[in-house]
Amino acid sequence: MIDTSVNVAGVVWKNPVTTASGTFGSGREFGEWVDLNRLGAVTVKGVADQPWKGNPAPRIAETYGGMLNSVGLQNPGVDYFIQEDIPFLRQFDTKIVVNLCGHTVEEYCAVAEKISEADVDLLELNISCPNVSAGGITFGTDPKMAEYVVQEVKKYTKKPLLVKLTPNVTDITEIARAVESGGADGISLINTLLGMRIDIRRRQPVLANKVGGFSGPAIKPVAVRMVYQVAKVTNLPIVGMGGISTWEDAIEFIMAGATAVAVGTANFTDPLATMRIVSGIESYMEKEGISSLDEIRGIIQ
Amino acid sequence: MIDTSVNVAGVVWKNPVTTASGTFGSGREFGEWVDLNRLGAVTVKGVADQPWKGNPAPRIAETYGGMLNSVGLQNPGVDYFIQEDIPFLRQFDTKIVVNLCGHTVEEYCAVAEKISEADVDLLELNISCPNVSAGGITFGTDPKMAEYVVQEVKKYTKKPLLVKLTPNVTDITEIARAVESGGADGISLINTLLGMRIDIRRRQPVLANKVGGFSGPAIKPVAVRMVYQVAKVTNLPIVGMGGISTWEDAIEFIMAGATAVAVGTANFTDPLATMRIVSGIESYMEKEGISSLDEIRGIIQ
Amino acid sequence: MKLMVESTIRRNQALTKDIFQMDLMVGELARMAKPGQFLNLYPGEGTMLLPRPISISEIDAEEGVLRVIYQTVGKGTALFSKKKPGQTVRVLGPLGNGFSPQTGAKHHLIVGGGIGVPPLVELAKQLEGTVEAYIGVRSEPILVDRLQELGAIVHVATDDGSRGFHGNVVQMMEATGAKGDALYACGPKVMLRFVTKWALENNIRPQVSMEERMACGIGACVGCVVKIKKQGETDWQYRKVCKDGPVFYGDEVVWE
Amino acid sequence: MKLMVESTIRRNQALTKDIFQMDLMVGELARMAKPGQFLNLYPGEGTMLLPRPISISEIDAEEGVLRVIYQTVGKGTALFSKKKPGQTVRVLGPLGNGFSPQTGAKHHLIVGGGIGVPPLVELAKQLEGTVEAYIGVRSEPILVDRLQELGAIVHVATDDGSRGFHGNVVQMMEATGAKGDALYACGPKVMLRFVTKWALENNIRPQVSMEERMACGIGACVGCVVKIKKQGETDWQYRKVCKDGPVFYGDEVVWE
Ligand SMILES: Cc1cc2nc3c(=O)[nH]c(=O)nc-3n(C[C@H](O)[C@H](O)[C@H](O)COP(=O)(O)OP(=O)(O)OC[C@H]3O[C@@H](n4cnc5c(N)ncnc54)[C@H](O)[C@@H]3O)c2cc1C
Ligand SMILES: Cc1cc2nc3c(=O)[nH]c(=O)nc-3n(C[C@H](O)[C@H](O)[C@H](O)COP(=O)(O)OP(=O)(O)OC[C@H]3O[C@@H](n4cnc5c(N)ncnc54)[C@H](O)[C@@H]3O)c2cc1C
Ligand SMILES: Cc1cc2nc3c(=O)[nH]c(=O)nc-3n(C[C@H](O)[C@H](O)[C@H](O)COP(=O)(O)O)c2cc1C
Ligand SMILES: Cc1cc2nc3c(=O)[nH]c(=O)nc-3n(C[C@H](O)[C@H](O)[C@H](O)COP(=O)(O)O)c2cc1C
Ligand code: FES
Ligand code: FES
Repeated sequence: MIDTSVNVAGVVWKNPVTTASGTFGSGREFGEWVDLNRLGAVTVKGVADQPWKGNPAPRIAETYGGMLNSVGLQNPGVDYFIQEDIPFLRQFDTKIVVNLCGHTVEEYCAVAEKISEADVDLLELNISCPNVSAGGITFGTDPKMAEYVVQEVKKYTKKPLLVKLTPNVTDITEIARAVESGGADGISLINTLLGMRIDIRRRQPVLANKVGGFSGPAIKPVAVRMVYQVAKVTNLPIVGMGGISTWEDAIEFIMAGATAVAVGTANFTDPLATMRIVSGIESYMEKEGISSLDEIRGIIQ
Repeated sequence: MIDTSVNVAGVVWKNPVTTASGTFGSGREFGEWVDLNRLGAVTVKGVADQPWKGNPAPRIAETYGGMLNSVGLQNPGVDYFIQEDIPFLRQFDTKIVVNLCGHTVEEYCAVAEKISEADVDLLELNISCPNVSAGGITFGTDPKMAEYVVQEVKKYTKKPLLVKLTPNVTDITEIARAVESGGADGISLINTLLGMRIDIRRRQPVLANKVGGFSGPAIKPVAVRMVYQVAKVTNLPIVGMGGISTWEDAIEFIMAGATAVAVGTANFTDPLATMRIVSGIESYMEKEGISSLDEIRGIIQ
Repeated sequence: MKLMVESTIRRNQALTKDIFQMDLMVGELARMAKPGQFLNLYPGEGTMLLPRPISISEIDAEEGVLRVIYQTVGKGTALFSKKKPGQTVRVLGPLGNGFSPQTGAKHHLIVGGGIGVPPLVELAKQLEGTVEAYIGVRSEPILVDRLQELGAIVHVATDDGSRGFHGNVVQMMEATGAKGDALYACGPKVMLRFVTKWALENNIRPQVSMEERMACGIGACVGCVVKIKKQGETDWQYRKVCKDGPVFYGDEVVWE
Repeated sequence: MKLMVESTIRRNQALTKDIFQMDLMVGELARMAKPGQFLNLYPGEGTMLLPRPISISEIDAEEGVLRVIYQTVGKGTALFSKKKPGQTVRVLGPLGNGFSPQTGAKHHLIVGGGIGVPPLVELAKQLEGTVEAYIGVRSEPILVDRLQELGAIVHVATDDGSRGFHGNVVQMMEATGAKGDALYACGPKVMLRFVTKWALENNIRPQVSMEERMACGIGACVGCVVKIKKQGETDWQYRKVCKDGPVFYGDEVVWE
């Protein structure tokens, strides 16, 4: 008998697979083929206190084994989300993780407070948003700022709080420790790397925003390394992501120390990727006689 | 008439294409098929003051569109290099760039001093080496240390000094400015990202050293972005690299602001990659009526 | 409803040196398709992660076949062009909203630029009333015969003057005094902008099919946006080409 | 001298369910090859960047053909196994040093484990004097007939006892009292280690063919190292399998 369930910051998921924020909408679009009941959790696109317009198009570029996006966290705001998306998602037997963004500490707190009243299971604080009060650099690149924003947000919510880290830092373990001491209940990583692509015919960047978030299988080695490093320095559960497109990738993250995994860009390459990964993990566990993922989690010394 | 030549820190290369350190040996092995006379420069594997043993094997792992290495800068030392490799390379009409490594500031200075007596054209200071006096973190991740090591090395050499930056930092422009103010004559970037791959069957990292340097086409978007960012904040010539495997890639780096480009991992995928890229750049310039690469360098605003 | 199908290729042939016509056996999916909708074609090759959005050119609901016409501009379309009949390609569709035949209109104008012509073919087939097609290409028009077969009057403009009107499609419409009571257009953004201007001046509310770089193609990633204002409003918002479009009313698009 | 060749496949057939034999038309390159050398086979597919090192199993210098025998263990070998005769694969070689037939030796022992047997076939062909082959496999031996055809006496050991000696190859050599005055081995590292021990105890200086993960295959990247000490020395250095090897003297290898 295998038990695929995992405990993420006190919330039990039926299996370790969720979706990476921003790649799965609120599940509605994929719900036409993906059985949402088969997912451990659905992590929805980032929402902010107020609607965000996002960046100009083109927002998408393909790279070698990866992609860039500069969506710029366009979202219709938390009120819309609560009204439209939660009732839809609650029809399914899956946990709901809400990704939160803000330009200032106040905005983060505001959205956290509002969403805490709603029927959701976990919050995921995206600290890679541009911090307007600090001239656009992200909260997630400075340990002090990262700790501070987590501390403040915790005052406004009783929901378990995952903090999602950006990989564009010199020392990811420093940031991880900072958010742990700020009171995070778990860590999601990695968000996108910062990348750029130039269209040499047009002599212009492919993205209107010039640079964008780099994701997909290409970045997996960076993600696995960071999950491994962070797992060694914190006791918090980790939701690992970055290039996961097969069940083998998912197991790789779990062996590196992740409690759960999120599938992002792979949803574009194969809209059924999450289903393949869930089934793949199940049959792997059966074949290898692994009754619980605890047996292999963080097995890499 | 096209003129492919470029001026890298006062040294004129016949074309902008060199090899990335560590991927081309000292040119001897590739010289069996590659016409070394066709290269703007040959950048040789890193040498240190004394021989380095390097890391245990396995040292190589393949990833999705990329690879990891943990060679650990194994090298036979600068004396051997001066005796064996320089006379070989000098037979060819190409510039010689020598990549230097060290565990301490003293080691860097020692190797720089020795090599400066030799008949080479440019030095490339690899500041991604583990700094033993700072507990193994690299010189290249701390702006103050980066500036200091460049300042010191400059005292021991009159050769033009390129400084090769690691991409594993929060803000590459900060490091670039630091080495510029330390006296660098040019900047090479990027060195490898830090990555990891796990063999889930063996439940072990693929590399004996666990983590390794991540290179190849997969990382190109990060490299282009960093070259672009650095070109905007310094006036130093940049040797751009990271995933270049076609002439289009090379032009992309030049449009981002690079003066020259280095081909690394692509030498493994196709030992004739450098030749394809040199010819490709030539025919591109002819077709587009570009007489000098100055016309397109840094054309991206 | 959208379907994901491992579709077998029935035909894949060159129309010009870089434009190919491919017939895809997609079963039921064909019955769900409308003119102006598109498909995600998945390259299914490791370094290419994203599906390629390609418009439906013709629908054979009975046979369960969709025809697409595509230009080889990069790696993905090059890959498709090398596929042989009998091989398969993964397809998701039908995607987007498609054109809405304007109720009450008698004389329809369809305006296509370059590789924007294909989606207008099925539309021409389904429109009731007369159809007049204005086609602008650089030099070599495609699908003229096919549109004529379907009963459309076809006008061709070429940039190089090698055939038909010498100039762009809007100049041709002005020069020939085009008239109609509905207009549907697909082509480069700059063309759509001038077609919209022309249409509004001629009291027609144009339907224009927009293009933008996409990741998901189904409305989940918010990648493929255009600026849209609601009629009469001044503020705009980014709407998704893949889900809210690709067809928008020209007067709602913020052209810039 | 090494050559880079776009080689046409003459044959590619399964020997067992996961072991394939492929004959590569490589022209001149074949004339330069020695037993124990290897080739870089380039997958030539976007997500796989590195060449796959595969040993030369047999050499037909006249026809310009090299035979390789490989096991499908991952993406690259799986790709090769699907290639059809007439298709091509890019090949670089011959690489590495190869075995050196021991001068003066009369009775040669060749010892192979699993997929380490293939490179010994050409060696068996070229050795002068008698050849005795000791082969260890998990369960299903390959190339026994071929080695016998070439005049070798062949002993088989299987881990599961399903055929020949029940146990590993060194146990078999001990049990059967193997004797010879030269020894050449290829197989898993642990086997090579025990074969070395056996050989040295029997006053033979063994030649062992090592394996390590490679990037360039030509000595440029310093990726593929093993610890080697010179005879009589205690300090070791990392030497390259692809250039200084793959064949080393067993007593020089630091086994760990
Ligand atoms: C709704 C819609 C319908 C379309 N219908 C057709 C059609 O019927 N016939 C046709 O020939 N083309 C059509 N296109 C354009 C077509 O999608 C691109 O030409 C194609 O994706 C290029 O892929 P590639 O791999 O050959 O090019 P590459 O340049 O290698 O593609 C790289 C990436 O950029 C994207 N991309 C490149 N060009 C475009 C473009 N013009 N629009 C959107 N994405 C692009 C690709 O999808 C891919 O993600 C349509 C586009 C959209 C958005
Ligand atoms: C000198 C030498 C000679 C060899 N001769 C043979 C032979 O004759 N027949 C045979 O079946 N195999 C041989 N091998 C092993 C063969 O190289 C690997 O099985 C093969 O590279 C696996 O590739 P893959 O893409 O199928 O596996 P993957 O696991 O997908 O390969 C991923 C990466 O790891 C490398 N790799 C994986 N396994 C090995 C291995 N065991 N040794 C070295 N690199 C590995 C691959 O080259 C590639 O870079 C030899 C290896 C060496 C070093
Ligand atoms: C189109 C797109 C939109 C994204 N939007 C968000 C977001 O709103 N909030 C967030 O925290 N991460 C966002 N991400 C990052 C992903 O959640 C994920 O961390 C990253 O893409 C790495 O995973 P992957 O390689 O599997 O895609 C987005 C990624 C993509 C590709
Ligand atoms: C096997 C290997 C060895 C390398 N050794 C060195 C080195 O000695 N010194 C150095 O500065 N960079 C070294 N590098 C980094 C490369 O020079 C280059 O910066 C990096 O690989 C990115 O370029 P690429 O993607 O084209 O390979 C090495 C890279 C590889 C793959
Ligand atoms: S392509 Fe994803 S929302 Fe349109
Ligand atoms: S594989 Fe590069 S040195 Fe051996």
